[in-house]
Amino acid sequence: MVDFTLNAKEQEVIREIRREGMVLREKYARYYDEHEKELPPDEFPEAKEFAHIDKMAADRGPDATTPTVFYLLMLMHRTWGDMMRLKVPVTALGNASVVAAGTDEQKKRWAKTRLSMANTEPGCGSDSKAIQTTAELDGNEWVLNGEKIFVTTGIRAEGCVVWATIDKSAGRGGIKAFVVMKGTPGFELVKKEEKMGIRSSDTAAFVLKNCRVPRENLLGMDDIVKKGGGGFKGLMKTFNLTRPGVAAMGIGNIMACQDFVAEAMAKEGITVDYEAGQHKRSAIQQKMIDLEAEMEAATLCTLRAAWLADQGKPNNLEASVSKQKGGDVSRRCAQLALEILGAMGITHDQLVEKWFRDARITDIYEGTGEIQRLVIARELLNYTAKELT
Amino acid sequence: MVDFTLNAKEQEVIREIRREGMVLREKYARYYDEHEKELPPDEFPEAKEFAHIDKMAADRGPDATTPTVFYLLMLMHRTWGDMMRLKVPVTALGNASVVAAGTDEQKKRWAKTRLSMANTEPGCGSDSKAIQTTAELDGNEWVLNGEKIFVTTGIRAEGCVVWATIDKSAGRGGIKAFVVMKGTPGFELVKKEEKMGIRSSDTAAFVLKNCRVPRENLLGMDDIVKKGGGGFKGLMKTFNLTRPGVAAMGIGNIMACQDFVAEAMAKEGITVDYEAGQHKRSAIQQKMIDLEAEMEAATLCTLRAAWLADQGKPNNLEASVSKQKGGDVSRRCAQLALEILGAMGITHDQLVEKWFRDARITDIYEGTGEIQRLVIARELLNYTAKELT
Amino acid sequence: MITFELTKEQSLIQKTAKEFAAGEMRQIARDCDENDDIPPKVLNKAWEMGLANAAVPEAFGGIGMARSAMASALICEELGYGCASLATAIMAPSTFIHPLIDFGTEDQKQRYLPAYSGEKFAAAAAALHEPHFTFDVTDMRTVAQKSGDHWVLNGVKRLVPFAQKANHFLVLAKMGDQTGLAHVGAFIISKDAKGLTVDQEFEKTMGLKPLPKSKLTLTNVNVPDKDRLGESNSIDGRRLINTLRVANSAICVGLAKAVLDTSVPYSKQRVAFDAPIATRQAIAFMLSEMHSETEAMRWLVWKAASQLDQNSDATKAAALAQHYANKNTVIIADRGVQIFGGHGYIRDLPLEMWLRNARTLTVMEGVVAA
Amino acid sequence: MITFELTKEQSLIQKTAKEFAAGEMRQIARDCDENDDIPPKVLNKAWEMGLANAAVPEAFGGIGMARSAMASALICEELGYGCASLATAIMAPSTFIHPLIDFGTEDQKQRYLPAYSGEKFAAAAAALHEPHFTFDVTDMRTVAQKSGDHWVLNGVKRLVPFAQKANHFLVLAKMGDQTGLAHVGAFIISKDAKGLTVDQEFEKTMGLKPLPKSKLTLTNVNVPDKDRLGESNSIDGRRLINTLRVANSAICVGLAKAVLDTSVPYSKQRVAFDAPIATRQAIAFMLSEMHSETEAMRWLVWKAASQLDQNSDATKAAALAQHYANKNTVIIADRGVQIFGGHGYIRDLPLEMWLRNARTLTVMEGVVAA
Repeated sequence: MVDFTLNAKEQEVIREIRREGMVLREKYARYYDEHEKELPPDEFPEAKEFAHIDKMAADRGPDATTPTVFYLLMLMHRTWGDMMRLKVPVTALGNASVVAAGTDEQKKRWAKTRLSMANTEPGCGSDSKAIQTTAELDGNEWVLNGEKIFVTTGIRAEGCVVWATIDKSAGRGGIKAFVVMKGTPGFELVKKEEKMGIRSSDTAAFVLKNCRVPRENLLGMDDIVKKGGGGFKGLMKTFNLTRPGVAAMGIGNIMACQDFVAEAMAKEGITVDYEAGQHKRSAIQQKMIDLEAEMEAATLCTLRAAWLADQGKPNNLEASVSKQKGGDVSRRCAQLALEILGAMGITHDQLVEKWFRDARITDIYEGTGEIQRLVIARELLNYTAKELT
Repeated sequence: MVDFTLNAKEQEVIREIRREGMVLREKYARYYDEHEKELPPDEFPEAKEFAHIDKMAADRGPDATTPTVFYLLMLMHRTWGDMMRLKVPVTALGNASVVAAGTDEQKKRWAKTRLSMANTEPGCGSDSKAIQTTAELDGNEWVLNGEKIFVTTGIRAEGCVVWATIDKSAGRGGIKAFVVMKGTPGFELVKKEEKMGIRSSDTAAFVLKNCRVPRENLLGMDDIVKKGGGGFKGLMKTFNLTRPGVAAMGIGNIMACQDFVAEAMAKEGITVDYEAGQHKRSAIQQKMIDLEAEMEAATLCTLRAAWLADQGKPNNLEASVSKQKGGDVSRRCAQLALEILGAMGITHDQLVEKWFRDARITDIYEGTGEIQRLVIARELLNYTAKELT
Repeated sequence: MITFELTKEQSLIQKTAKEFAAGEMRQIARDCDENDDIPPKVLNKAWEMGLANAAVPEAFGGIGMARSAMASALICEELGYGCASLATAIMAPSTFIHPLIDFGTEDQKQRYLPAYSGEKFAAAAAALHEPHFTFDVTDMRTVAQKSGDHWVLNGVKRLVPFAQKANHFLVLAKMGDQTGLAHVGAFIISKDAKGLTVDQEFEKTMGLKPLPKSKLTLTNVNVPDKDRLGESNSIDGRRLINTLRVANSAICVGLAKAVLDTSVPYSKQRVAFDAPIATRQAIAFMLSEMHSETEAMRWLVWKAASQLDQNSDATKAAALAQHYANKNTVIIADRGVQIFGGHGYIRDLPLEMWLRNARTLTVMEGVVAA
Repeated sequence: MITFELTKEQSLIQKTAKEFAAGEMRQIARDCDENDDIPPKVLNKAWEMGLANAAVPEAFGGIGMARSAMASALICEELGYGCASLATAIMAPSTFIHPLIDFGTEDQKQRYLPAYSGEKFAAAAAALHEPHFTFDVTDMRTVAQKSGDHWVLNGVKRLVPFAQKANHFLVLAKMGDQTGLAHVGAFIISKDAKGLTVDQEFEKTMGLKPLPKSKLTLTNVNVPDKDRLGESNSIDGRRLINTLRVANSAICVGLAKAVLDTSVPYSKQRVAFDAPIATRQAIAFMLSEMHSETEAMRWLVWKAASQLDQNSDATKAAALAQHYANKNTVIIADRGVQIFGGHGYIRDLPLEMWLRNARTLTVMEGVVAA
């Protein structure tokens, strides 16, 4: 039976996550925004006090929400107050690539090594097949040359999964993934990227100059070259898993904006009247309703995508819907929050201006809103990527 | 010096046009909306009382607004209250084609004959080059075959300029215009189109079945076939002149909506406060400001396109901007008016619901909003139609 | 437990309504719109299937299906997909029946419900709207004043569905000078009550044309307290209005889905500038957003409906659902017209009708459907 | 006579400001933003050219250019095109100077204007904003109470430009309990007035970062009536605020145009999926709308400015211009970031800065520029 309530244990989990959020928000959100050259710890010391949350979440009783749905809900609340307050996972995006495209031996070898993923280049973003970084086999080593930007966790990771082409004429089929460890000669960190928001997230730019890695560092090993293809699909699979997650993080950020605005309104004695008609509502109350409805819409679309996954049903369409809505809402609702707050919203007195800056990434990374719309339209129209670009 | 005021004589012209509008609005607007099978007269009897307006408009003093700007301003106010209250001109769109593409002899011959224009077909709208109607020369006659829809003034016109291809393989170059008089065998009226709005406008659908017209009825005569091209460019020229005019008509319609809403608000004791901040304004007052700002934006863009024409400056870009804004505003502001009025706006007690239906055509005919955006983007990017479709 | 899973019974209801919409509604919708009329056959058939009145308890001659806002939402979406005008007509009696089931005293149910469990469509309706654009359900101008053991009602109601055929009206009124949804009063008034005038003219509207609507004038209408809904038990005005809002929003979802499902094949087939228009991003992105918003609207409706069924206060959820559904349905219907261009504007195809219906439905704020 | 024609003098002013923006502003904008600082050189150079103070009459040592809202609008657009942060800084003193020219008594002009006709940038500013989000200029919480021949001011002002350097402030306050723009009072207060505290911390903001801003606290500040702007002649509070609103909107136009002009060449050059992104309708339509809205914004600003220059009541025109400019500038700046994707989000390129500036400028409701 359709239901949108949580049981008592689940409510407790969310409450604890929010309590943790309040602590971390006050203590670190502004600090690491203003000190972007410092690398925040993998885990904030205070997080230990909340180590019980994962245990609580693991045992939610017989009437529990299905795992992916609940995971996404937790993720929303875990980004509340600061998109960056999440414990940085020991494994990163690059590890997901290893899992998706590596051999069993490779999976084992790099299981505990934090690997970032280097996909984007100065000249290619969403269009991964346009990768210009090359890899040539020279004896028992691959020689990599190229530039990589926007490498998430690129500073703290021990190594990096670098996507490169072994045959430009082969297009997508020629693109393969290579594990490159820090310290490999020719693998140079250019800089930590300076961004509008999510400043505590370490994003790196690299160059590869005749960077030599062992032949076995090609994900999927030589087999993948012989069989052709494989590598690029692995990359796509990585993206498939992340869209609703990215949406959830964006939504959590907006929830923080909404809570802040509601509190600010309450302080001025303003409550939103959901009963009365529009001519009795002030313009800012109407904006608040707009904000809340949009936020709720994105939330429900994201949970729906997760629910389908829990039912073992395909959710490629719904994953893109959730990411599209998550991106839209991150742009639009953060704007609405600042419109309501006026000049007092854009000062550093509060965090709303930071949340606005952080929010803006949601519609860009892991596939822009435009890419999501293409994916959705292709599914609706039953078009291939070639038929609808 | 930049100025947006009218001199006393000009203000008087506009006042008279509005006074006429009030009379015609009350008397005919609803009637011809509800009796679409009747053909309204070319001119309403009451219009005679206002025949002095044109004379007044011709003599506006030494500090007069330039002619095209003032003409468009008059057009806005002449559609106020009912987009269809305009005197139907003796000449119609087809005549404009004759002027644009005909020989001197042809211009003279059809100067006093009202000619509609048949361009659109069931399978082609904005993409005029995809015309399927064919014309073949057989002795001294052209034989036309095809279907035409959305022919404005198609019922009342004495004849019709029919666009047809004489050579499908030639694309645009093969498209020519033919004058087909009513009563020509094989030229059959299928029906008067039944539309959402502008119901008193007579829009016809025709079929041409082996319809034979004299060789001299080809606009531009045989020369145009020999030289190649020409015909299609004439068609495009026709459209070039009409975009700001169509925008002006749409804006006039929205002015009527705005005036109605302002009156309705005043009756309930509501005035819009332009001074105070948003938290003191009700949601509907905010909507009214939105409506008024949008309407003003479209008005100024339209007058600007006209002003450039009066300065002898190119205005292809600005003409499309005006039509795009006119179309946007016709959709958005009519919606806003109904949102403000709620359930009382959608009844036949008032005309707002009709204006909403009438308004909707503005973003469709004479080039949809999408076509205008393409034109604007091509100008900005310096792209050809082929580079940006 | 958060879940989007329908019960078996709900899936069955959904399927039944879907089949009815496909088989009985779409093909007559245009004629109904042009003629401002609905064939009694379709109303009777919907009635037979219990789409509007299945929740009348067996004790009063009904089918006795459990009252459920979710079930209503599923029915409303499917009927809205078939035709929003017909949907509002078919569901109109439920705006009388459902509040009676939800809040009526045993005596009231006994006296009024049996008339709505017969085999033929029986007209009844709630009377909500008033003739001023600042109409606000929390502060209506139709006022009920207590006078001894009865109430005296004065006011004007507009756009009352089936007013000329209805045997009973549920007149919503302000109780004295109490504002707010919680204090909305509802009065059962029969068509021949003294002081009640049913205007014999049909009110013409831009959309939902075939739904017959008329004006009611109440001049010192005396209503005994036993005909006040709930009698001495106060009713939950919030719940009553929220129920109407959610059902209205559910019809919106169906309407939006109809526009999308019609626009997709058309844009694949319609060629302009040498390619199907669906291959252009301008059109493809519109379709994509139309899909996302339709989905989002549905989940907002489901959330509000499930809260109603759980007896939670659904005021906020219903307001968000209605705000979002109203806004997006109009945008979607408007885009449908644009995608079809000139063909969207003429009355040969349903697009222009759907836009008129969308625009009308979304200002009727709960006057239709429950 | 409706005309969009600039006078020769206006065209010259426009050209001068454009050249200044191209030559002096764009290249230092990012450094200023990162360092929260502005090189005095650029302020002095703008000052020398009279961009903020050309309207100081010759009698008080100034250039004596006619006061004109149109001229200010042209300057503001061009400076906004160069860099909105620097534009607001350069124009900040005019929020003191222009009201003084417009409404000051001869005595007030004599006493205060000469200090602003020197060769070097002289800081002064209007103090408008207050530390609560429901701030409303028609009903401020900083209140001036009459007491004999002087006024007593109490309140807190936020985001006052150049507060730490300014010699004079024009403090806007509510006059007793009178609400409405017409009754806005303006008081000339020198930096060392008793009861005035200038917070020594710079207020950090998301955008317009390099513009130095601080808090003022007024505790029983006594202001003689001769330092009330206009003294016994009441000032036109509407005109004062409308002037600020129009100038703010003009900076928006320039900012929007900068985003567009930067996005066009980028989208022609940036290739994705084998073609320049400008050849995709999604991008091309964004550019097209960015252009249309920038144009529309400009004409709305011009209309309001011309009304001010004609001494008409420009309240409505200024409100519409500001509403439209604020809304669309943010949309345009946001789209600029989206077109550039990841490159829009990093601080190597100006897009993210322009979005921050747009978002900040548009909530400052006339605190900057005049």
